[in-house]
Amino acid sequence: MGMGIDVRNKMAKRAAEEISSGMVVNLGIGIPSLVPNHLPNDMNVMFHAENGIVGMGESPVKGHEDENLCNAGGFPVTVLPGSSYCDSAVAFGMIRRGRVDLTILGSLQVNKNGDLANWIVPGKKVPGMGGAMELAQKARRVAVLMNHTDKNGNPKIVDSCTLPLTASNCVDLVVTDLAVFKIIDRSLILAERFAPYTIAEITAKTACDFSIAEDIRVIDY
Amino acid sequence: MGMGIDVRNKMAKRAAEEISSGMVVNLGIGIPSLVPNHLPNDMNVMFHAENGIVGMGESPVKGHEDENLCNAGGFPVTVLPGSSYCDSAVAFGMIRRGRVDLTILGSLQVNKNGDLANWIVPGKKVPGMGGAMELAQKARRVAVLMNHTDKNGNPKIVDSCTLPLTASNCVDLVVTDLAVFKIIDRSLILAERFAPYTIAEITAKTACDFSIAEDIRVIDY
Amino acid sequence: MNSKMDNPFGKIATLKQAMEHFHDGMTLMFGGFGGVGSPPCLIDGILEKNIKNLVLIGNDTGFPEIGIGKVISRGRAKKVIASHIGSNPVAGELMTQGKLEVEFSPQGTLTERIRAGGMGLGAILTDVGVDHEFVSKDKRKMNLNGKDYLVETGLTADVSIVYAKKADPYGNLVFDKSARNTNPLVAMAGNFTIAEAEEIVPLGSLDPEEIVTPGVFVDMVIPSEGVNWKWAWE
Amino acid sequence: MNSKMDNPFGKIATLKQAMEHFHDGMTLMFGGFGGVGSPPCLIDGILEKNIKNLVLIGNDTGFPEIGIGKVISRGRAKKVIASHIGSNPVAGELMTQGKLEVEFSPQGTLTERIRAGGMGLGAILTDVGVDHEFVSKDKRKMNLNGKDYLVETGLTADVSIVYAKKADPYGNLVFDKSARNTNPLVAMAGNFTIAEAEEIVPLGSLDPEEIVTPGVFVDMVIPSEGVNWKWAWE
Repeated sequence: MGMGIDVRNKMAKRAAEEISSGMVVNLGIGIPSLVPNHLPNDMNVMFHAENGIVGMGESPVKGHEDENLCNAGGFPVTVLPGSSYCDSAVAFGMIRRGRVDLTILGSLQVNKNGDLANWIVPGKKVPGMGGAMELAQKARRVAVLMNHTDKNGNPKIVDSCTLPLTASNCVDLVVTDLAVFKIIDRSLILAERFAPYTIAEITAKTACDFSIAEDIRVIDY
Repeated sequence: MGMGIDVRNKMAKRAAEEISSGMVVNLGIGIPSLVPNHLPNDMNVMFHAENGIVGMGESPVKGHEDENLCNAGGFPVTVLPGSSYCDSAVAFGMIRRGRVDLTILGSLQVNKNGDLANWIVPGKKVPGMGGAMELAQKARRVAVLMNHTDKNGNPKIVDSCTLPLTASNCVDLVVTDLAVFKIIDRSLILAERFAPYTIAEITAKTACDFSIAEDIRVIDY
Repeated sequence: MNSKMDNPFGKIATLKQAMEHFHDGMTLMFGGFGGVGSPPCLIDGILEKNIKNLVLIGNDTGFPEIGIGKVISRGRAKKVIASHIGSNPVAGELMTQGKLEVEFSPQGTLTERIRAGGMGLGAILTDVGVDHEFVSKDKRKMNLNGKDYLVETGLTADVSIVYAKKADPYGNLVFDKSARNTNPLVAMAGNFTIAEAEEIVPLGSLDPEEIVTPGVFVDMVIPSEGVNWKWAWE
Repeated sequence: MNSKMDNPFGKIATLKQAMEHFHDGMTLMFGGFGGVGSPPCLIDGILEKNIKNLVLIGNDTGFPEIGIGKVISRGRAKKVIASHIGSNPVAGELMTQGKLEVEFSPQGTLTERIRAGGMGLGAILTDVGVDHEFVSKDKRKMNLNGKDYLVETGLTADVSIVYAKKADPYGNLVFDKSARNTNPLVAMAGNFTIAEAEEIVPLGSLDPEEIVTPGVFVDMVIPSEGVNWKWAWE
């Protein structure tokens, strides 16, 4: 387990590698919210929230929350120098216009073409898509952070999503607890594996074909 | 000529009677710009400009103009307490949404149904409609301030406009140097006449039928 | 309301006066995002006056006891147009029981539909969800330059309610940080718009540059007593 | 540019660097209304670099020696999309001579088309001009609930140029009074947006509440030397 950071933070750390200075980034709830912890301090990244914030900083210290300063998930946040508030229509205009460089989302399933299924939780009634479709369809790059298998051990990377799609052909990168896949021209490529998982183990837990990068990287942090 | 105010100001004074407290009013260039001079000081009227101002006040003193504070016609203005700036899209949203209570415009021709022709000047190439169509079609009330006849003595209130229309069935009131007509349910009604002009004189200079209000008012200011 | 405040436009009013504009079966649009920026006193006014059969339009259904959720979880709405109801399980139950009709719109599309209504536009064309079975169902499509778009119609309401940080007597509004969210859009879309403001300030004390919602769109301003619910994160 | 100003996003640049983004035949959108709020240094840069065959999009064609009018009256544009050219007789002459194609759009429709492009929408539906022969010519109509609307398509541009009062290093902008006009809309519609600012201020010195154009939409900021033309009213 390398330096001993937990699995969720390993995944977040890998996702953080997708971020470079100057980017506008939208983070989903859950594991993606850990990503900022793994960025260098001198990196100038603008975190975007659909409700209408650009330039979010870290979570406020407990007791110093501002009820009128929350992210799209409803959790209190802070803002950094250079931040701005806007209405929600403009916040989504940024997404549709291609001004959001990267979104890092959780998902229920991803298929080998890059279809994303993350809006209907099995067994629950339709809770609504919120802003998931805009982000999936319109962010310049879509990275998915999710466990490789569900609670019952079923693969979440599949040949064809069985759950209702959020958007098709939108996912560029999938980071799981086992591996990192790239999806290029609708083809799934195993690009990296987390130590100590073997290609065989990853293959066994993935429900579709994929190609394997020649220079496959082994991540051991 | 009553109190001796000039004809343009008589027309403007009559148009000012259409304004009541709390209204949002858009004024065209020319004679309409004289209207505010004829309002009581205690009246709370918000003057709107299409470029993005609500709450304009009087013209600045010469030498105190601000090049970045101009009305839609490009002339320096001032603002009053309660004013706001917005982008031009929002300024037109106010018009389309029916939040502009009254517009007072100049015109080339008006016909008896309330069609307005004020965007193409005879003999000139199409200069473009600017914001005239939104104002004509969407302001809650449209009042026209124009001379009764053109420079050649031809009537400007006509049976059918010979000039290209700005919008049809939009004019509610026409104030000329001779008279005031109301257009109700697409019918032209002579409602008021400026002293000393007689109904016969007005009729002779009007190129369409109209009805005459029983209680026709004589304006002698 | 400060009793000394001038009221030259007659827009400053009491909650009781505001409630005269609410009636059963009306279409009501509300500002807020997960309850943040929703007007607490007006929401309580709806409950106290027992307004029913509402058609609600807004970003989401809040939480069961937060924001508009208080109205929904008491069964006062017959229909909701929103982007999600996930944070309000009662809304989900009512939907399942057939007691609440829900029309889902992608969040960015919904905000543009509200803005379109507020700006006097008939619809907007967007490609978000155009190939999505659920989103595109029963919607008209239009092809522009070889690309398909959904025709997403503008939304207006009998009454819009918003929550502002400050209002002046003309109804000019500024908002507080992310509590701005859908409020400026909702304010424009109401046929009659009521702003609940944390503070009502004299005319002229707001900088014309900082005003987010021009008072042109606001018909009534009432003073707020502040949020009276406990946030989910608390 | 203050040489001491930090430039953490690399957006602060010189006029010369900005001009690298201009080329013959490009589509250029400009902020301003009758020249008020148009960026003087960028406009002079276009003249100095002798950029030709421009497709220009903006509210109007200014005056012959004011705003974008300087570019048009020197014959540098092949086409203009605007709401009027009335204040620039040279534009009218060029149009009459067949040297300038002009596409007229009602002003409010034009601003919404620009905003739609900037917000990533395909079009808006409006009833303004729907029964008007000239405005509706060659445009598609759509009937919604028994009412006809024109389909007015969104507009974007290779480059947008705007004029701001203040910019910070991220490109967050505030404008000056009525010089705001179309600038916030134009800023969103550029594939590459350049803001000319009267003042460039350090990151964090603009209140996040007062920012009108978020820097997300702005790719480059250059310092302005101010308006160098004489206004028509002067």
